[in-house]
Amino acid sequence: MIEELSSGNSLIQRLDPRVKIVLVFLFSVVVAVSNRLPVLMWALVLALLIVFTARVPAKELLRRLIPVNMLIVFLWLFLPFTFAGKPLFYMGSLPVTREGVLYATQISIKSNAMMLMLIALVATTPIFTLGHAMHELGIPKKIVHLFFFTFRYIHVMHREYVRLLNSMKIRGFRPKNNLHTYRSFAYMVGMLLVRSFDRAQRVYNAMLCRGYKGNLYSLSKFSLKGRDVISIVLMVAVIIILGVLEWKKTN
Amino acid sequence: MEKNELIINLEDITFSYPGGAPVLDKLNFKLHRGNRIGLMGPNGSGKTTLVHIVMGLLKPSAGRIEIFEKPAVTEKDFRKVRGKIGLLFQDADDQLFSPTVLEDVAFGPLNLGKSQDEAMDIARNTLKFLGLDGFEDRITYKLSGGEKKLVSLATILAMEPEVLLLDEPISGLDDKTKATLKNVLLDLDLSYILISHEIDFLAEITDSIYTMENGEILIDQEIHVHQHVHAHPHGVYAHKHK
Amino acid sequence: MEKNELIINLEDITFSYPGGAPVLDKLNFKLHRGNRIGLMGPNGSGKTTLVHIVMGLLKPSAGRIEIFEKPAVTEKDFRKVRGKIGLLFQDADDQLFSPTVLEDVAFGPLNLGKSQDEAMDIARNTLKFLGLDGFEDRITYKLSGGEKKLVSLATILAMEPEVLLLDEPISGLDDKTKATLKNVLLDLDLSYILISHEIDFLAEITDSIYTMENGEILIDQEIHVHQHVHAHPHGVYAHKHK
Amino acid sequence: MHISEGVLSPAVLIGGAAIAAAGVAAGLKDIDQKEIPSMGILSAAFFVASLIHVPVGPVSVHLILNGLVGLILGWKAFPAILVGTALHALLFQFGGITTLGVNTLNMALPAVICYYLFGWGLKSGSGRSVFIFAAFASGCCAVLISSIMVGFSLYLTGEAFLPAAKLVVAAHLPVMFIEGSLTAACTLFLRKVRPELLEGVYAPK
Ligand SMILES: Nc1ncnc2c1ncn2[C@@H]1O[C@H](COP(=O)(O)OP(=O)(O)OP(=O)(O)O)[C@@H](O)[C@H]1O
Ligand SMILES: Nc1ncnc2c1ncn2[C@@H]1O[C@H](COP(=O)(O)OP(=O)(O)OP(=O)(O)O)[C@@H](O)[C@H]1O
Ligand SMILES: [Mg+2]
Ligand SMILES: [Mg+2]
Repeated sequence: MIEELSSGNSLIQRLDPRVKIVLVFLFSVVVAVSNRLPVLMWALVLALLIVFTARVPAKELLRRLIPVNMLIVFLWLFLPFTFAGKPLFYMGSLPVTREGVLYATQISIKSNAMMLMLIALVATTPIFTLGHAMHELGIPKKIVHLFFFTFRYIHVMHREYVRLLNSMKIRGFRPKNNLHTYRSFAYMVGMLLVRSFDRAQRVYNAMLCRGYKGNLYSLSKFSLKGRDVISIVLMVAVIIILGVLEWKKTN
Repeated sequence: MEKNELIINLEDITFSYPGGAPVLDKLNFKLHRGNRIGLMGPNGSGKTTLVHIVMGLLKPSAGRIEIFEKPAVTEKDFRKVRGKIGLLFQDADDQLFSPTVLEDVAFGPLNLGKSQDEAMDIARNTLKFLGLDGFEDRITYKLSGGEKKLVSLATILAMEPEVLLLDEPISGLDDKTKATLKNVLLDLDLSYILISHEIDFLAEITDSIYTMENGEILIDQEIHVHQHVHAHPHGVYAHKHK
Repeated sequence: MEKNELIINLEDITFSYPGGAPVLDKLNFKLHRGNRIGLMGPNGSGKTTLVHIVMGLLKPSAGRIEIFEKPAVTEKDFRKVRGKIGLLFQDADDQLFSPTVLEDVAFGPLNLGKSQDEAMDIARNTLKFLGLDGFEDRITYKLSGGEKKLVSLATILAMEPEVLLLDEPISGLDDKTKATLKNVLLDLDLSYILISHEIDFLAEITDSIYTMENGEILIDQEIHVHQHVHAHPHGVYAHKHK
Repeated sequence: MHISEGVLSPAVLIGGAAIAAAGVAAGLKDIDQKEIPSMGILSAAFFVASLIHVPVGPVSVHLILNGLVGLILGWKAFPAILVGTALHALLFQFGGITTLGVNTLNMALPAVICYYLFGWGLKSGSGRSVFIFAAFASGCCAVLISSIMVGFSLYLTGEAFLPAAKLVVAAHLPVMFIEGSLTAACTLFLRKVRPELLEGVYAPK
């Protein structure tokens, strides 16, 4: 269930993860503040291109786009009616405004462009590598370490959760709308917490035994290569063009 | 009920975890009423996987499962199965999640539709049967390893199963708890499958020992009894010799 | 270094967990260089607690600890101790926390101040020594139970300890992995304390077996080797008889 | 309750990120380097707990549990929830990079508020009914405040979002009661089994 997307061997896979993080961040910020449809369309095209280069399996891609688009469908139910503007046509007595439809369209394109970019990032970089790269980029050590331990133990905790759930199942448990169900789930969460609390102590002890003094070391070294520089220049140029297009027309 | 009723019948079961090689590969297995089968096999050979498939906790990618001579396919089929077959998990920590022993043992009967009072009664009686009187209000989480195993067994017996699947019930247990467990199993007169790495233990309380290898079960194991050199500390643990 | 150097010396150690009865009660224990001691005892008798006290992970409420003939009291003393004594935890899941096997094994040497490259070399060699070549990039939490135990041992051996404390290293392991572990221990020629419930195993690779009971260690255990009736499946597991 | 990328206005995104950053900084100050492994494991447990689906009427919802997080962690809820939110984005693409700040703030601030409002009721001295009330209220209010903050983030982006924002809050009303009962039962469990967890081992001294 909690599986990383990463693997494969695409061109983007081999880029320096720091470069990827910075570029995805810049891209997301520019798209988030943009409002013009042509700019957004180009951003979407760019994102599609990159996801394509990253060779994300189509099935995975669609599966991961579903949650974003659920919220967007929800917004489409409102925005065309509630956004003030010129009525395009009427649904019953409710006017559907031009501006509302435009606004909802903008949001749909923005969301999907940014999500595609994020998917391209996680599909080409293992999460642990992202952590090390974030540290290199100046994110405080405490946060990065917290991130590492959380991610590492999500799997252990998830297994413990599945086992507890199985233990409930084999004893005939079926979730229903009743107090017994809620209490059983509450006990399970409690047990999960208590066990994680103990495990935390034991793991810390195991680390002490191996000389832990508050440092985690990365075995992967990052270095900027030619292709990294080229992709930075290219992407930054494209992002600047997007930004300029947006800025020129709004002024 | 005839003695030779076929309780568990697995035919050509194939299973693999996501992204892994097949753990079970066209496996066949039969358990008749009254059978007491020991199951051995190297770490990672799929013993735990096998019993989880019987309980419907994992779904095989191919093959047929028949339990009590009825095919078991959907979650609904397995829900019935779970009322009749009890599984003792490899790790007792996984089995107990309620704050107190009594609540945990009563959980199964409650799910089977018993009233609060009936469930409590059943739980108390089961604990007594296992020699765990006085454990009712103990905190499950603070029990020792051996006590956890016995309470886990109680949670299962409280559902009055007809068959037990016991996944390494004795690993990490001291000799005294092992002996208790052995006596309980001999008293119960149920059919069971017992997974263990300790062949001496299996030989004592099962009729036949099967071995798992390469995703299959090898049935034609003969058990040989023979002389063997052994070490024992003197005095502390009583020990019989022939 | 003299053969009979006193490595671990515990005197009148008393310990209890918050709100509990004493687990260790004026316990005395000595380990000399070259000793290979087996430690048995019922579940909950305090074996794990004892080795954690030696490593300074738990603080006794009374008593003296001397390690390598120097008193160990403060956290600083124990930090030195941990460079020389390796502890294999009862639960391998607690011991492995890095994403990949190589990173986990290299963690100890890195903490001891080795450079990146040295640490990698040590890690690779240790894995090779344990017959775990090719495991470098495996994900630690996806290993099987037996593999986790062996990798845990690798993480400790990579720190080149002089003494090993092994807390139930073989529980739940199959016969092949047990044999591997046994051979590794016999090859290593280190002093160690080995906790286990399996006396046959202890008898094979330790010189003396101690028993824990009532918070104390009983040392005057004689080990008796004698003829015994035994069962074995034929064929699958090769087996020597005398 | 994650808001997707591309919905909120830049002002809301920046404001949210700035306040969240301040909260995370305050939380980190309380965390000793030594505690990080334990914190991580606890965060992981909360992350996994939030994947549990419970039935509410005809549908099932996943748990949020930020009230419980607050009770146990106090200000440290901020870094814990930040990491959880980041992992939600990276693993499942719920939320994203630019919304990281707002989403963290919307979950973590109510956790801290509930810690200050109701944390006292969970200390060892308090009676059983006070204890249950405080835990229930904490679970309930955390979800309520979170849903209001999510609604408010939408509303600040544009008035056109008002009906959607109202619906978000309304949809969480039944969830509030489930969360309240679960938090109460769960803290009762902890009080019986491992009272230290509620007595500020993790929360600030
Ligand atoms: N949840 C899981 N996800 C992926 N692989 C798994 C999972 N559980 C088990 N495996 C793998 O499936 C194989 C069979 O595991 P299983 O637990 O059934 O073995 P086992 O025979 O019970 O071993 P043991 O004697 O160690 O208990 C192993 O290789 C194991 O690594
Ligand atoms: N963290 C803890 N808090 C409170 N009590 C504990 C804790 N750990 C262990 N105990 C208790 O201390 C006693 C000794 O436990 P310990 O783990 O040392 O026993 P053990 O001899 O290693 O047992 P086993 O053979 O089951 O591993 C037990 O009664 C146990 O319940
Ligand atoms: Mg198993
Ligand atoms: Mg122990």
